[in-house]
Amino acid sequence: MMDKVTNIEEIKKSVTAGKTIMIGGFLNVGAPEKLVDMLIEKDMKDLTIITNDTSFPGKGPAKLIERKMVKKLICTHIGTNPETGRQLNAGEIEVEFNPQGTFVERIRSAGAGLGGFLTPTGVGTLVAQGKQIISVGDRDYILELPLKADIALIKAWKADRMGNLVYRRSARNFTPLMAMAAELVIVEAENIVETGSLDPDEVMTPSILVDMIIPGGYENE
Amino acid sequence: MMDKVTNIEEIKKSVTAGKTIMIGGFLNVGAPEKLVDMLIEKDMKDLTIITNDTSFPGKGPAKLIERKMVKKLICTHIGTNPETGRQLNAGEIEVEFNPQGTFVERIRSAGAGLGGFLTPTGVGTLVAQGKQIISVGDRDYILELPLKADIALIKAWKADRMGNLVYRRSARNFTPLMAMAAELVIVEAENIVETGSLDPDEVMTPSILVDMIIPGGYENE
Amino acid sequence: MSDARAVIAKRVARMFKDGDIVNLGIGLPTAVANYLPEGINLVIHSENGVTMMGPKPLEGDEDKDVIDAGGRPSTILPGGACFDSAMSFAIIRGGHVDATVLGALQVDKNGNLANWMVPGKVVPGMGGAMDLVVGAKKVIIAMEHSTKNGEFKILKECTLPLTAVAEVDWIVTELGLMEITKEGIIVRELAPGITPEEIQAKTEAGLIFPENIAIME
Amino acid sequence: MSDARAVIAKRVARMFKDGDIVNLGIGLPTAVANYLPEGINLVIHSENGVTMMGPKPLEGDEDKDVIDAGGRPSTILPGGACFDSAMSFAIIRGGHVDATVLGALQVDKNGNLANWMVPGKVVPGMGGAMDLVVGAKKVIIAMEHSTKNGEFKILKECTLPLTAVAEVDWIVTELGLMEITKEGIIVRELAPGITPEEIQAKTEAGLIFPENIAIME
Repeated sequence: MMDKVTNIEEIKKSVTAGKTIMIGGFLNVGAPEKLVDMLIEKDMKDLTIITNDTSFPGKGPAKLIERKMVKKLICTHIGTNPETGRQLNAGEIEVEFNPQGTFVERIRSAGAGLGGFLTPTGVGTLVAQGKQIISVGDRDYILELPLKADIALIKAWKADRMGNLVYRRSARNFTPLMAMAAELVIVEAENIVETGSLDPDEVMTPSILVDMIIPGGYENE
Repeated sequence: MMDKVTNIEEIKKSVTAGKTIMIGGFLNVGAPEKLVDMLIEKDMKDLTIITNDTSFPGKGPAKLIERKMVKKLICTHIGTNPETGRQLNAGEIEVEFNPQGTFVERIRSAGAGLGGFLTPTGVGTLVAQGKQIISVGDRDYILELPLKADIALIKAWKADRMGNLVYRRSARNFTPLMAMAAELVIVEAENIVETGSLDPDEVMTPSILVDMIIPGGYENE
Repeated sequence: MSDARAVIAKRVARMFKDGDIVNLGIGLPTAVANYLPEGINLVIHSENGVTMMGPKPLEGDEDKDVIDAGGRPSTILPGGACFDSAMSFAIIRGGHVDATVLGALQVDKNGNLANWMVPGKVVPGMGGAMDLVVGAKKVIIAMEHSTKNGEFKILKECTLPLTAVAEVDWIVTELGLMEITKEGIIVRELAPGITPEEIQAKTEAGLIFPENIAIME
Repeated sequence: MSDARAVIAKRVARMFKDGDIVNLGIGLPTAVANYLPEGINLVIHSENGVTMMGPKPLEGDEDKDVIDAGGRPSTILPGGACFDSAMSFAIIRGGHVDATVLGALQVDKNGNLANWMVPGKVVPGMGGAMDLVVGAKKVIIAMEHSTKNGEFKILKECTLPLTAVAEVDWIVTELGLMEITKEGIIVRELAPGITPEEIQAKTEAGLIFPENIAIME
């Protein structure tokens, strides 16, 4: 049986090609703290980070911002992290804002092999600038394009050794979609269980989307 | 606390306006047998039925075909039901075939308030006829439009009284998407449990998408 | 919470019927849940993937995996469900939410809303607001009538970058309850002691005053 | 199963590496699972929403909620997961399936495939085939080389309505193993005793015979 559980050193070796990285979590709930630290230890630079928000100061993806590791941020909201706002206003970072529904749907679209989707969200606003408007029936829609990454860093509540994942409560948020949309999907799991111990209906991300797993997460800190 | 559990007579009264009906199930697994019978008892005619296949003779949606209740069928496959094929070849029924991934994504698109999506599936085939082709990067995509219904008839394994639903194994198939894409969502539940007894992470369709519930399904027959 | 904000939250709380599915924005809108009349239970949808979101937990009872859309510890009531963000915004955009209550920097007489950025100053981002405003069946703006500096917030035309075009249905401020219609902004209720002249003086957009204007409770 | 079909299933079964994610079509392709070499375990994806789909259950052990994509009772092995059809086809279209094995009515030298309808005769519908062929990283056609009436199935150009354009990578028949490339159809293996002349005589499209052609085991 496949065993995708490994250690942080192996993961450091694997995170080489590509600098576009998705990081799960909504205001740090569901964020893979240990995998973020791995990026810091590798001292990576000029990253493009795709994450909903930049968390709170000192937590999760915020640590990458604070260390000036991020060249471009694709997100929906930065209001909880003043340093991100400061870097934006000072021209030190490029920030692309997406409406949150558009953000997650773009990620899903990449993972699902679609070429994009039509959304009413953002029509008549700055979000529509430079994008194709397509009318269906009597309504205008923005054509939004897929958003994919080289690497997804995500957290699960439970993972079996084969890579089936279960999330808990509002920590699920963007993670199941990011797990579909990156070349290399790395999981930090609060609990690692034997393959076969999860009920097939309980699984939220099937193993075939997952590449590597390390133990981690809040409960192991 | 809201209680959406009712009886078949109340449901018969509610199924009046609109004749476009989605029916869950893949080769009858996950099909709401009792709710199909309800349509037969009401002797409805000229229905537009949206369902993946037309099951096997004498089962689920096949019963509507056999009674000539269906004017138009929107589906992906009818190979398991010779009578549907006979009616198609005899010009007695209109059948619109969709690739299965397109079929379910169109339903999701309607439920998710999107105006459509771009798929590579069907490019260069009959499926593309009459549809807009949009190029993104170096690839052509078909613009597929949302597919919605007046009524969705679906089956769940467990429902709480408020309408949170859990499906089991491969009986899940199209149902969670259909529950998003119809004005009136009616559930036949194998097991009805008290509100609060389901774990929030176990729920596959949140209560807010569900309108009415009756006990039914295989286990109650 | 200031008196003004409590007045607003109380009035918004009476705009729902039992069982309504409602998304409450961060800040003042969240306070609405504290003032619901007896017998009115809402199904609170939180865009980070929860239905039946409850009140904040008692100290010591926090669950690290349960927060509201503002990042504060929260709870999930019986009948609640969790789902991913794609499903959460499918619910929002798909018209499955009866009402959303949001704050605003500016609203105008055409129902346009601006609440996500002040160019060159504060650019927090739109988060889920653009989807909520486009997708919810009813959009209620809950805000103080003017800025702290006394500037207009209810305008003829928004000057800040828009969140959405022509989507706002109601505005509730400490001065009154206003409905946005094709004819313009109609004042439906006035706070006790507030005259039409007073509310108009604090509003750039011309207000419509019908014959019967109730007193806002 | 006929000898020809067993030969085909056996050869296809040796085209995978351990851990490959594979979707097997109805009929002959399903039989491939019975011939996997020792040490090769596949993750079988079934489009009705299952990974790690297993063999058919023993009589009496059927689960009413577990079927394969052909509607027959099936099983789910340890490590399996269930999901809805939107997720299932996201997996397919999104390139998360390593290979799909399908039957065909016709294949042509450009990798076009026809397997979903014969106009005016049989119109079963495409089911999941169009998505599978477009989405899977490797498309393997497993079929008998000619029709029952001896008509060509491997053509210069398909005459039936297409399932997909230029997506087929491999064809396995009882006569040989063929790879579809930009140059045309290259014969990589021939069944024992089959000569280049014999396979070409049963194939409308011109075949390319490289110097080294292995014997198909």
